[in-house]
Amino acid sequence: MDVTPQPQLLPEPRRLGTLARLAPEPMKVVLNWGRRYSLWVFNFGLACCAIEFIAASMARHDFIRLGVIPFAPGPRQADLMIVSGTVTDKMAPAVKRLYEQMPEPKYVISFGACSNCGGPYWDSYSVTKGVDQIIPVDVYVPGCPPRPEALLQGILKLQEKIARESLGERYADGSGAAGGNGAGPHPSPAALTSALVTPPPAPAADAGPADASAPGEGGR
Amino acid sequence: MNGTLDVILRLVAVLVVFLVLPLVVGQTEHKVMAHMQGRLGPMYAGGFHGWAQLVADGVKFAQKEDVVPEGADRRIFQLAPVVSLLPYLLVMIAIPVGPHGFVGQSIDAGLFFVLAVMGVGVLGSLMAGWASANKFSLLGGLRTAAQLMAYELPMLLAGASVAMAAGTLSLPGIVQAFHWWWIPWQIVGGVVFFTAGLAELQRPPFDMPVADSEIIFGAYTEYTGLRFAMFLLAEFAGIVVLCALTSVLFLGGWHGPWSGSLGWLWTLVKTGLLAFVVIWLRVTYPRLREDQLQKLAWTVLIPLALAQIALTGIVKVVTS
Amino acid sequence: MSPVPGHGLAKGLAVTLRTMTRRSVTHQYPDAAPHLPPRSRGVIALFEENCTVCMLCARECPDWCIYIDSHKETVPPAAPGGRERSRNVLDRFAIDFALCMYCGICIEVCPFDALFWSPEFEYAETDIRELTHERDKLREWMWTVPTPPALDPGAEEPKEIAAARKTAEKLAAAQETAAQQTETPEGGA
Amino acid sequence: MTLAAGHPGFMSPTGVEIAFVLVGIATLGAALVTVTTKQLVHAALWLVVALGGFAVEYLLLTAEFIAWVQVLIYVGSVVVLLLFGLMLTKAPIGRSPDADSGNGWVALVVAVAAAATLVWVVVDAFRSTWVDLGGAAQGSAKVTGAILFRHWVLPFEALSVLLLAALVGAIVLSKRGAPARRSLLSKSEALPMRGVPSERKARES
Repeated sequence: MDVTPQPQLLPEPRRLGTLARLAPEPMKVVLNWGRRYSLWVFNFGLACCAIEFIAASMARHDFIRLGVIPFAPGPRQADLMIVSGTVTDKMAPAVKRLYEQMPEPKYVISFGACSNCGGPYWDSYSVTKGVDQIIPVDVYVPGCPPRPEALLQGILKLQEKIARESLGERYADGSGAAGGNGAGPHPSPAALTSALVTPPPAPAADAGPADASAPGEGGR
Repeated sequence: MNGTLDVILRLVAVLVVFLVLPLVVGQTEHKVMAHMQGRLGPMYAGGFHGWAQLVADGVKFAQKEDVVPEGADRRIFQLAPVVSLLPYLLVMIAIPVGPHGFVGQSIDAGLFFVLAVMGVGVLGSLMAGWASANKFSLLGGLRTAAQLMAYELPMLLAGASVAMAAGTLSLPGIVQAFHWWWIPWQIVGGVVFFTAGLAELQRPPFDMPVADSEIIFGAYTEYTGLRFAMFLLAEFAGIVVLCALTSVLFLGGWHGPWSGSLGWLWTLVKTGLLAFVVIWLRVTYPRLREDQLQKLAWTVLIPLALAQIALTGIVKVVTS
Repeated sequence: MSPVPGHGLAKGLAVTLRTMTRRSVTHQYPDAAPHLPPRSRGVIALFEENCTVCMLCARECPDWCIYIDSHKETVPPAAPGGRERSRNVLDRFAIDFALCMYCGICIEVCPFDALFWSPEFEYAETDIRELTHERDKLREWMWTVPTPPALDPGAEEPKEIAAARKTAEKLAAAQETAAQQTETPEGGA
Repeated sequence: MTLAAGHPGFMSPTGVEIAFVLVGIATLGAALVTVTTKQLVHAALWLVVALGGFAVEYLLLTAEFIAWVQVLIYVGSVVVLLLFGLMLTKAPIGRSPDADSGNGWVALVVAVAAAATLVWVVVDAFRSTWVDLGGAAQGSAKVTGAILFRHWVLPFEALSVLLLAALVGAIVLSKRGAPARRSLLSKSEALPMRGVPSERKARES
């Protein structure tokens, strides 16, 4: 099964709340502040990293301090999806579906090596090589598994990003032009699967930045 | 015109209380629950100990995409949050805060008004559950209905006991007739009333209709953004109303030292203490199973409420 | 079974109330730095000067997340008439921390102590490409590597330190004797 | 109810009377939609509107107690029970084609006849009786209680006995049902328990 997204864009409902559409510029600061400190989190725990996620939600680290509230019972009420663990090709459709059920504006944190790019299972036949192959990821937290503090730092990073962003830019166009990293609502697979390793200059004549454009290839 | 102005002022005051107190309860719940679990709770939103967490939540909910499922019954789906929120606003009008007419609007059959309108609020959950076109919502709606039917009766009976004791149905009248020895006399009724009210609000440990480990979020599963926030606000407004009612009916409302000048403060303090108990119970107890829930209502609360009515009648006949 | 009905319920309430009056156990991470154990596996630092491009780390890495490029350079003979030496020069050393599974095998196998564990963990990124830390960044992490734990009291001295100390002592002794020799004639004069 | 000395007449309606008529029309409309709509749950919700309209009418007639009891019992309990039943039967969203039983005309005739009878009886009974809306409330809890327990105490007691009988009947029914089911259960449980060893024996031998 090929879970790599096709380049075509899904028709995404852009009906945001009234406040987000009609707000003047100074209001945007307030709006961003609201989204920044109210991230109802939806834990997509798939493997051992989920334990660290749970540790981060418990009394010792308590990410409710940062406004990350783990009370969202389902995707409809969630703002932030934390994919923690190995995404398999069999699970990938479920991940994508639940992501699509979340209302905009929504954010994704990829937590741990497996969901970043496959991790130790990067050459397994059944593992998705990173959750960013199916949904756009806002923050990648490295680690195997990362410390709970690393998750907190990832959340801080996301909050900084939210404070800087503008919803108009985020949804201006679905082509992935928004943001500096190409992780718009629907980045093209080519942008996601760009080569990390620039080949040595001697043998290769055409060292393009995005030469691994063949769909289905991890590229890493 | 003075009368009109007076009415408008009272209504505005009730509206402000309606918008502020639930948020205070919500923030208190965040902090109290956190500390009862050895945590800190929100710390960053708004700077000082995360006081603005719920404000941030509100700002965020206002920006969220408004999803209506394709198979849903559109109009009823959109109407349901309003139906579940408005009754609590109406109820707040009738709750007396202090002596000398310190009440939104004094209603002759106030007790019945309050209980009737609170019962209407649950209709919102039923509408939401049915209209969402989601099996979990439907199950949540069913459980809500079953729970409402089981707990409405003990609540009514306990309220009737107080009305018998006071000889009036008007809420200010009941507080007026209050004496300190009513507390031991009506304690059983008070406990039944409070417990049944908790169940009607679907607060833990009676939150079977929204049990997230079984049926996602019951009737509210498909709700996003502002409509979901309305349901949340309704829940917290329900806590305020229930606690205020319990303190008015069973704890003597504004009665206390210096009740002439500080009566409203006494009502607020009693309401706040009861709200703390609501949160405390939520933190402490696990969820009751559906059959345990029904069993508690029919085999414990209703007999207790009936016994309380009998006791009230006997004492009333003996003393008068 | 307790004799008083509702005893368990009251006990539960007491537990939560008691917890509320106690100090919470939460660590305030972004405000206060966490106390990390000295050997915690946060990030891998590269001590570039020690690297000889032997490629052992890249070959042993189970994830293949280490990228090394190098080329050979010919070094002119140290003394005239000597043989030319060839030497490996490191062009690129990168670790993909998105892929790394933090097993530490590369650090174990490095024969020249060029790789170290650093407890730093704050390098989440918004772009996955930035998680591939290049040579300079890996060198930067070197400054966060904690000093190795002290040896047990009475333990044998590490060999290299013993050798260095011996050399230093010999040198010092030589200097002292030299100083004495220069001093004696002066004193005699 | 007081006998009005002079007929107030229909020609100069007061504000309350106008409101009464308007709410009445709205209630009638809601009731009509309730019986004609093809969407089951919508019918139940329109019923809520109609019952709420009745409560408002009671309020306008100063019968406050009755109004709130109406809301409490009908909206709070009966409609909830109705909705519960509808949800149990998996009421579909959208139109149910089988919601129309085809007896519409008969029902209409019966309804009109019943309404005509009631209107005629009520009009005939209270021909010259007028509710004095300006004076003391005549439907307050106190007045209602006094009338109920003084003038109508016999019907009240009879109703209580009826309800008690219903209650006892329900308990008896559930009591009789329980042992029967238990015996059935025990039989069905006992059979395989007894059956299994013998089968095993048969297989072994």
